[in-house]
Amino acid sequence: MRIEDFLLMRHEILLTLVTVILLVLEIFLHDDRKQVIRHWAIVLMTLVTVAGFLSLPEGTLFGGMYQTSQLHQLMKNILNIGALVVFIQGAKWLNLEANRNKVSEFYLLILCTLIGMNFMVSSGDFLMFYLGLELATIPIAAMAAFDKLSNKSSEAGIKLILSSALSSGIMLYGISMVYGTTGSIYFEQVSQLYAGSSLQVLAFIFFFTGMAFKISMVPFHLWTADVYEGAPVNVTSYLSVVSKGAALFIFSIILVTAFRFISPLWQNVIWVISVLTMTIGNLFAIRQNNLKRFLAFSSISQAGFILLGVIAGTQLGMATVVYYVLVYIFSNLGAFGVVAAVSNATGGKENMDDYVGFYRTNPKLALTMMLAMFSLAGIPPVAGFFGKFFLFLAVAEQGYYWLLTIAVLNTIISLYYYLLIVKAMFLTKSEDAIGRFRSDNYTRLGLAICIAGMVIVGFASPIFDYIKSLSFGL
Amino acid sequence: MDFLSYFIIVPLLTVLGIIVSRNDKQAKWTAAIGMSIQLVLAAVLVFRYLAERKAGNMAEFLFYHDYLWFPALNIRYTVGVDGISVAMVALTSLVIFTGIFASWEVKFQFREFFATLILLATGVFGFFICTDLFTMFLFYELAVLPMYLLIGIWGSGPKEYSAMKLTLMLMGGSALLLVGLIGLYFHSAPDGGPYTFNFIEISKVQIPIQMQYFLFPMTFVGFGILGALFPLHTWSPDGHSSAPTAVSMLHAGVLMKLGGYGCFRVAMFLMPEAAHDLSWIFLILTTISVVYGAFGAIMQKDLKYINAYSSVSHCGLVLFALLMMNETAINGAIMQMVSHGIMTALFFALIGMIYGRTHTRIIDEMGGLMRVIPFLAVAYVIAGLASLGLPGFSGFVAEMTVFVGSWQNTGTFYRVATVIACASIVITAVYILRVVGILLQGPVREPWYHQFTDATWYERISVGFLIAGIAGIGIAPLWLSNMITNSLGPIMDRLNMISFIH
Amino acid sequence: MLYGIRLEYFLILATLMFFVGIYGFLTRRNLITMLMSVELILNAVNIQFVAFNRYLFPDKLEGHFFSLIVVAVAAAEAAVAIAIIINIYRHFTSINVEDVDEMKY
Amino acid sequence: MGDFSFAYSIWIPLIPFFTFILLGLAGHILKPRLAGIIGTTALGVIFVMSLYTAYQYFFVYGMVDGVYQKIIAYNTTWLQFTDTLHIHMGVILDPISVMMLVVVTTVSFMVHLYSIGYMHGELGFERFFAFLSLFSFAMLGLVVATNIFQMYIFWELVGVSSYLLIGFYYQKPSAVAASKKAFIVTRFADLGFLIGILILSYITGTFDFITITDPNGAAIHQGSGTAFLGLSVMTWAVLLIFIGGAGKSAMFPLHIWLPDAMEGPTPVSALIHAATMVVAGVYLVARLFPVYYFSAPEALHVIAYVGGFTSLFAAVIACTQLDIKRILAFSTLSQIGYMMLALGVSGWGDHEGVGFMAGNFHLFTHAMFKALLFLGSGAIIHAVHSNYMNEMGGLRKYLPITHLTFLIACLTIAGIPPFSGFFSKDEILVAAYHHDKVLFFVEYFVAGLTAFYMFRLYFSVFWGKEPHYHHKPHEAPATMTIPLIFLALASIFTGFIPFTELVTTDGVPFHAHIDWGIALPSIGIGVLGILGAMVMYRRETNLPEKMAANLKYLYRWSYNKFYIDEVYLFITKKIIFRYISRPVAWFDRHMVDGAMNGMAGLTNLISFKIRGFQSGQVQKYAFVFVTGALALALVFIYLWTN
Repeated sequence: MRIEDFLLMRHEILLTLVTVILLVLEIFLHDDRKQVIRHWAIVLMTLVTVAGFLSLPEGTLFGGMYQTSQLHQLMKNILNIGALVVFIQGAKWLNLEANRNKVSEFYLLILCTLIGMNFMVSSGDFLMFYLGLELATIPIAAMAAFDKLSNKSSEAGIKLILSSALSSGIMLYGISMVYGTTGSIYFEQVSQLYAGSSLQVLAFIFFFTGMAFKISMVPFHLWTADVYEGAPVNVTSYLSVVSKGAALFIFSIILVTAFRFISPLWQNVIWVISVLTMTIGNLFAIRQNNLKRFLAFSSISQAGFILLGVIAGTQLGMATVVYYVLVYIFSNLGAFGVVAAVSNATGGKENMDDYVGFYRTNPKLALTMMLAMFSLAGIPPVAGFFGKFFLFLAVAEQGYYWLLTIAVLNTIISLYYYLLIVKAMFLTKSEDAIGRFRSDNYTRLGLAICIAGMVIVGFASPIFDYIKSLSFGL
Repeated sequence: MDFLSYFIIVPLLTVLGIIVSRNDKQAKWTAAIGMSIQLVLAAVLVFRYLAERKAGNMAEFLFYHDYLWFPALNIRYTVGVDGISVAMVALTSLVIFTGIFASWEVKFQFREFFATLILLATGVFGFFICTDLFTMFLFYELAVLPMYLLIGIWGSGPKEYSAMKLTLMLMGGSALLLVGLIGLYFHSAPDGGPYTFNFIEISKVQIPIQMQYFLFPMTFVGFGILGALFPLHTWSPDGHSSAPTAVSMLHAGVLMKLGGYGCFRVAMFLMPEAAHDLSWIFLILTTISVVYGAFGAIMQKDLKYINAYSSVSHCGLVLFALLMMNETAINGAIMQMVSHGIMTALFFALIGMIYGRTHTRIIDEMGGLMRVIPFLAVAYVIAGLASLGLPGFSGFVAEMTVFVGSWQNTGTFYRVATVIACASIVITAVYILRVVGILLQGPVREPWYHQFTDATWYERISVGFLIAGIAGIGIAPLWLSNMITNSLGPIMDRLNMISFIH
Repeated sequence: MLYGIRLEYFLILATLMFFVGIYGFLTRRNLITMLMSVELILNAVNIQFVAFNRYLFPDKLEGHFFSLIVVAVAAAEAAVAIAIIINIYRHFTSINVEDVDEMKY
Repeated sequence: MGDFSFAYSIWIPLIPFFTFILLGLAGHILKPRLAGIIGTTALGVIFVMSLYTAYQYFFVYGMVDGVYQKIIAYNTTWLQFTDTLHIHMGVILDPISVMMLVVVTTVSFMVHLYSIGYMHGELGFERFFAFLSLFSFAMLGLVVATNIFQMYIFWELVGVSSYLLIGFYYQKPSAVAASKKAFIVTRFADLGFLIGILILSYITGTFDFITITDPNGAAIHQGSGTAFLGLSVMTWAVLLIFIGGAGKSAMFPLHIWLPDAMEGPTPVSALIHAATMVVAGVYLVARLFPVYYFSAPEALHVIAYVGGFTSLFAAVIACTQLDIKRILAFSTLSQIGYMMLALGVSGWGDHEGVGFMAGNFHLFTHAMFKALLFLGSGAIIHAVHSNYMNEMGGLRKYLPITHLTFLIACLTIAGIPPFSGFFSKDEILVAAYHHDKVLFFVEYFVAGLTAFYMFRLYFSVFWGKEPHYHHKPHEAPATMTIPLIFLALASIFTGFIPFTELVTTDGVPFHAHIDWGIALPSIGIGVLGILGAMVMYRRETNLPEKMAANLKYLYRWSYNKFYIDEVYLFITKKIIFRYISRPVAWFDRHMVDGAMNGMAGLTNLISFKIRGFQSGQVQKYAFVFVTGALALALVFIYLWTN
C-alpha cells in the first residue's frame, strides 16, 4: 500500500485533522477566548466540505474493508454539508451562558461521529461497518446528554445509549451468524454465499433490526421521540438528518451488495416495515405539541417514505434515496434551525402553542418554517416535492402500486400535521405571541443555506442527474 | 423564450413585484397591472390561436415548445395549447383579473394576500399550458396549496376548519392522481423507449387494459375531487363559504375546472378503454351530483353555501358530459367549464361585495337590496339568470350542448341520466329565484341600508368584465364552440376506435 | 478438536447467553445491571464469532478480530453509559430505569 | 318571389333588442319620458315594418303557384352541436309567422304608447320600457324562429321578460312571489319542451322547421315505431313539446301562474299575459301542426281535450272572481283553451283544416280584444286605484271612452256579430262540431259562460251601485285612450279579414261561409249569457248571493280556483322543500360530510389509542424492539422457507 492510497480516505483524514486542530485549540486557548473555536470550526468545516468535492479516484483500501467511489464521496459530501449547517446553527446556541465552557466538546463530538459515519459509508465489510456505526453512535449519546443541568437531556442520553447498545448487540448477533454461514465479512463475498437458508434469514433480520434502529423504523423507533425531545435542539437536528442519512446510505449499499441475492426477502420485509413506519410515525405526529417531538415523529414517517426508494433497489431507487436525503437535510435543518433560533431567543420555547401568531412578529422565520414544512410534506415548488415524487417513481417502477397508494395516502396525514404548524404560525391570532427578535448572522446564514437548498435542489435538475449517474442498484 | 411561458413568467414577476413593493398601494397596482398584462396576453393568445388555425396549422398543439428538464427521467417542461387550453387560459386570466379588482379593499396583510393569490393563479396557468404530466402535477399542487393560506388567513367563519378540510381533500385527490400519473409514466413506452410524462406521447400508446382499470379510477377520482364529484364534494361548501371573495372566485371559477380539464385531458384521453368501460359508475355519481347539488342548494341560507352547492351541480354537469363521451357532449362540458367559471366568479364577486355592505351572508337577514344597490343587484340577477341557463348567457349554450350531446347516446341508461340531469334546470331556477326574491326584491329590510353606496369603480370593472364574458359567449358562442370542437379530434378518434371495437 | 467439544455446544451457550442478556435487559430495573446484560449479549456474540472462526473457517481471522473489536467498543460504550448514569443519578437520585420516564407519549 | 328580399325583416326583432341594450345600459341617465319615447318609437317603426312585411307577403310576393311559401328571409349559424344539428338564428316568413308579427307589433306598440301614460311617474319608468323592449325582441324572435331550437331560446327569453315584468314592483312581496311562480312553472313545462326537442331532433336529425314539418319529407315519418306506453317516439316527442306549450299558454294543470301574474303592471298583462306570450303555446302547436297531424294524431286529441277542459274550467272560475284582472286572466285561459281545441280538432287541407285556420284566427282577434280589455281595466284601475269589482260601480259616467271601448270588447268576446270574436269563435265551433260533438257542446256552453262572466264584470264596474270614491275617478290621458280606441276599432273590424284566404294548413287558400246552423245558436247563448248578467248585476239585487247559496259547493270551489294552488303549494313546500331538499341538505352535512370528518376523527382516535406504546419506559421500548425482531424473523423465515 502506497502512501498516496491514503488520499482515497481524504474525507476521513481531513475530518480527523480538523478534530486535532480543534483539540489543540481547546488545550491552548485561554478560557475567555474559547468562543473563537466556533469560528475556527465553521471555517475549517467549510474548507473540508469544499475539499470533498474535488475529484478523487475510486478504489479500495485495507484489502476491501474500505471502499470508495464517486457515489461514496457524494454521500460523504452530503453528510458534510449537513454537519456544516449544524455547525453554523449551533454557533449561537454555544454562545449562550450555559454552554460557553463546552464549545469545543460539541464540535469535537460531532466531528467524531462524522468520521464514524464516513467510515461507515465507505465500509466494505461488516467490521468496518460496525466500527463506523459505533463511532457514530456512542458520541451522540454523550451529545444527547449535553445539557448537564437538564433532566430530559440526561434521560435522552441514557435512553439512547441503552437502546443502541441493545440494538447493536442484536445486530452483532446477526452479523456473527452471517459470518458463521458464509465465512466472510466482506460484502462482496457474503453476497456470493448468501442463498437464504433459515439461519441466514434470521441473520439478516437481526442485522436489519440494527439498521432499523438507526433509521428509526417502526417498531424499532421508540427511542427516537424521547431522545429527540430531550436532547438540545442542535443535537436533535444533527441526529435526525445526518445520522439518519448516513445510516440510510450504508443500509441501501449493503442491501444491494451483501444481500443482493435475497432481494425478494428484504423487499418484502421493508414493504411491511415502511408501511408501518409511515403510518405509525404519522399517527403519533398528529398529536404532538412539542416541536422537537413532533419533528421526531415526522422524521420517522419521512424514513418510511425514504424506504420506498430502498425497496426499489434499482439504480433509480438508490439515486432517489440519496437525493431525498439531500433534500431532507435542508428541509429538516431548516425546520430545526427555526426551532433553535426561537428556543435560543426565548429561553427554551419549543411548543407549537408558543408559535401561535409567529408570522406577525417574525415573518421571515415563519416563512422559512413554512417552506421547510412544505418541503417535508412534498409540496411544490420546494425540493421536497421532487424528492417525494422521485421516490414514488422509483417504487412504482418495480410495480409496487399498492405500496405507492398507501404511501400517497400517508402523505395526506403528514400534510395535515405540517399544516398544523403553518396554521399556528399564520392563521391563529394570538395576544401573547413570541416577541419580535433579531437573529444573529450565523443563524441567518444557516437558514439561508437551507432555503437555498430547498429551492435549488429541486429545480436544478443537474443535481439529480448527477446523483443518478453515480448510483447503482441490483 | 416561447410565447406560452409568459403566462407563467408574468404572474411570477408580479408576485416578485408585490413582494418588493413598498406599500399596499404599490402592491395593489402591481397586481392590477400584472394581471391586466396577463389578460391582454390571453386575448393575444386567442387571436393568435385562431389565426394559426385559420392559416391551416392543424398541429394538435400549437405554440409547442419542449425543454428537457430532468434528463435522467426524461421529465420535460413542454408547453403547448389546443383550443381547450386556450379557452381555459382565457378564462383564468379573466377571473384573476377581475378577482384583483374584487379584492381591492382587502385591509389585512395586503401584499401577502395578493402574492399568494397570484401564485395560485400561476399554478393554474401552468397547469393549463403544460403538456407534460409531471409539470402539470407540479402546477396543480402549486395551485391547490396556497388555498390553505388564503382561506385560513383571510377567510371568515370556521376558516381554519374549512381550509384544512379543503386542503386535505384536494391533496387527497392529488395523491390518488399521483398514483395514476406515475402508472401512466411507466406504461408510456411499451416498446422499450425512454418513459415519458408527455401526454401527447402517451396518447399514442396502448396501455394494458388491466392497468387502465387500476389507473383510470385513480386519475379520474383524483381530478374528480377537485371537480366536486359526489360524494367527495364536501370541501366545496365549507371551503367556499369561508374563503375571501377573490379566492372563492378563483377557486370555483378556475380551480374546479382543473378537475374537469384533468379528467378529460388525462384520465379519458389517455385511458379511453377504461373510460369507456367504467364510465357508467361515474355517470351515476355525476348524475346524482347534478341533481343533488341543486336540491342541496334550495334549503341553504348562506349565499355562499347556495353557490357552493350550485357549483357542485354545475361542475357535476361538466363531468357528466365528459363521461357521455361524444363530441358534442364533451364540447358542452368544456363550454360549461368556461361558462360556469365566469358565472360563478361573478356570483362570488357579488356576494363579496354585498357582504362588504351588509356584513352578513344569511339571506333571511337581508332584503330589498335592489332598491339600495341597483348595480350590484342587477348584476346578481344577471348572474342568477346565467346560472339557471337563460339564453343569451353562456350557461344556456353550454347546458344545451351538453344535453343535446348526451342525448346522442342511445340506450335507456344514458337517456334516463340525461333526463334527470335536464331536470336540474328547473331546480336551479327554484333556488336562484328564491335567493333573488328574498335578497334583492321585497321591501328594504333595514333602514340603514339606505346609506349604502352602489358599486365603486373597481367593483364595476370586476363585475363588468365578467358580465361581458358571459354575455359575449352567450350571444355569439360559435367561435368558442368551434375552437373547442376543432381540438376534440384526437380524443374522439381514440374514443371512436373503442366503440368500433366493442 | 478442542477435546471433543462440538461447535453446537458453543452455539447453544452463546444463544443462551444472548437470551439471558436480553431477559436481563428487559427485566432488571437497575441501570447498571441492564448495562451488564448488554455485556452478556455482546459476549455471546463474541463466543459465537470465535467459535465460528475456529471451527468452520480455521484458516481465517475475521472472527477473532471482530470479537476483539467488539470488546473494545463495548468498553467505550460502557464508559459513556456509566457517565450518563452518573448524571442520571444526579438528576433523579435513582438509577432505577422506571424512574427515568419524564418524556412519553 | 321575384327579386324582392325580405332580409330586412331581421331588423324587426333586432331593433327592440338594441333599444333594450340602450335603455338597459343608459336608461338611468336618460329622462324617463325620453326613454319612453325611444321605446315607443322603436316599436312604432317595427309596427310599420311588420305591416309592410304582411302586405308584401300576403299580397305581393308570398304566394307562388297558389300556395303561400315558407320563406327563409335570413339565416345564420349560431351554434353547431353535431354535423347535422345546428342552431340557426333566422327569420322565417309564412302565413302564421307574418300574422304573429302583426299581432305582436300591434299590441306591443299600443301597449308602449299606453304605458307612457299609465306608468307615468312610476319608479323605474325607463326600466319598464327596457323590459318591454326585451320582451318585444324575444317574442318577435320566437315568432320568426326558423328552427325549434331558436324558438326554444326565445321561448326562454320571453319567459324571463315575463318574470321581470311581473316582478316589476319588486318591493311588493306578492309580485315577487307571482313572478317566481310564473317562471318556475313555465320552466318546469320547458323541461318537457326541451326533452321533446331532444327526442324530436334526435329522430329527425334536424331542428329545422321546414324540414321537420314537410308533410312529404322523410323527417316527419321518423320515429313512428311504438316506444313507450303504446305511443310512438314521435308522439312522445310532440307531447312533451306540447307540455312546454301548455306551460306557456297556461293550460290546465299548468295554468296556476297566469292569474298570479296579474301582479304585474296592467300594460304588461295586456301585452304578455293576454295577447302575445301566452299564445306562444298555440303558435308552437300551429308551427308543428303537420307533425302532430301526420305523425302523432293521439297527441292532437290530447291537445283538443286539454284545450276544451281548460276553457270550461277557467270560465267557471271566472264567474266567481272579484279581482277584475283575474277575471280577465281566467278569461284568457278559457279563450286560449278555445284556440288549442281548435288546433286539436283540425284536419288537413281546405275545409278539413278549418280548425287550424280558426285557431289562428281566434288568436288574432283575441289578441286585439283581450289587449283592449286589459288596457281598459288598466284605465279603470288607474282611475279607481283598486282591482276589486266590489269597490267599483257606475263608472260609465266618469270614464266614457273606456266604457265604450270596454263594451265593444265585451261584445266581441261574447261572440256577438259583427264583432270579430263572433267570426273566429264561430269557426272554432264549426270545426269542433265536425270533429267531436262532446267538445262542441262544452265549447258551446263555455261561449255562454263567457258572455255571462264578461258582462258580470262589465255591469258591476260600469253600472251597478256606485261606492264611495276617495276622489272622483277621471278619464285617462290621451296616450292611454288612443290605444283603446285603436284596439276597439281593430276588434270591430278584424273579423272581416278573410283568414281562410290567408292562413291555412297547407298554404292553399280556400273559401268558407258562415254556417248559420251553428252560428245562430251560439249567438243565442251569448245573448242569454249577457241577459243573465244584466239581470243579476245591472242593478243591485240579491240574486248573485242566492245563486251562490244554491250552488254553494260549486261556488266555493270555483271561488278558490278548485284548490289547484293549494295542491301545488303542497307539492312544492311540503314535498320538494321539506321532504327532498331538507333531507338532502341534512344528508350532505351529516352523512357525506360526516363520513369525511369521521375519517379524520378515526385517525385521531387511533392516534390516541396507540399512544401507550410510547410509554417512556426504555425497557418497554426494548421489549417492543425484541418482540418486533423476533416476530419479523419468525414470519419471514416461515414465508421464505415455504
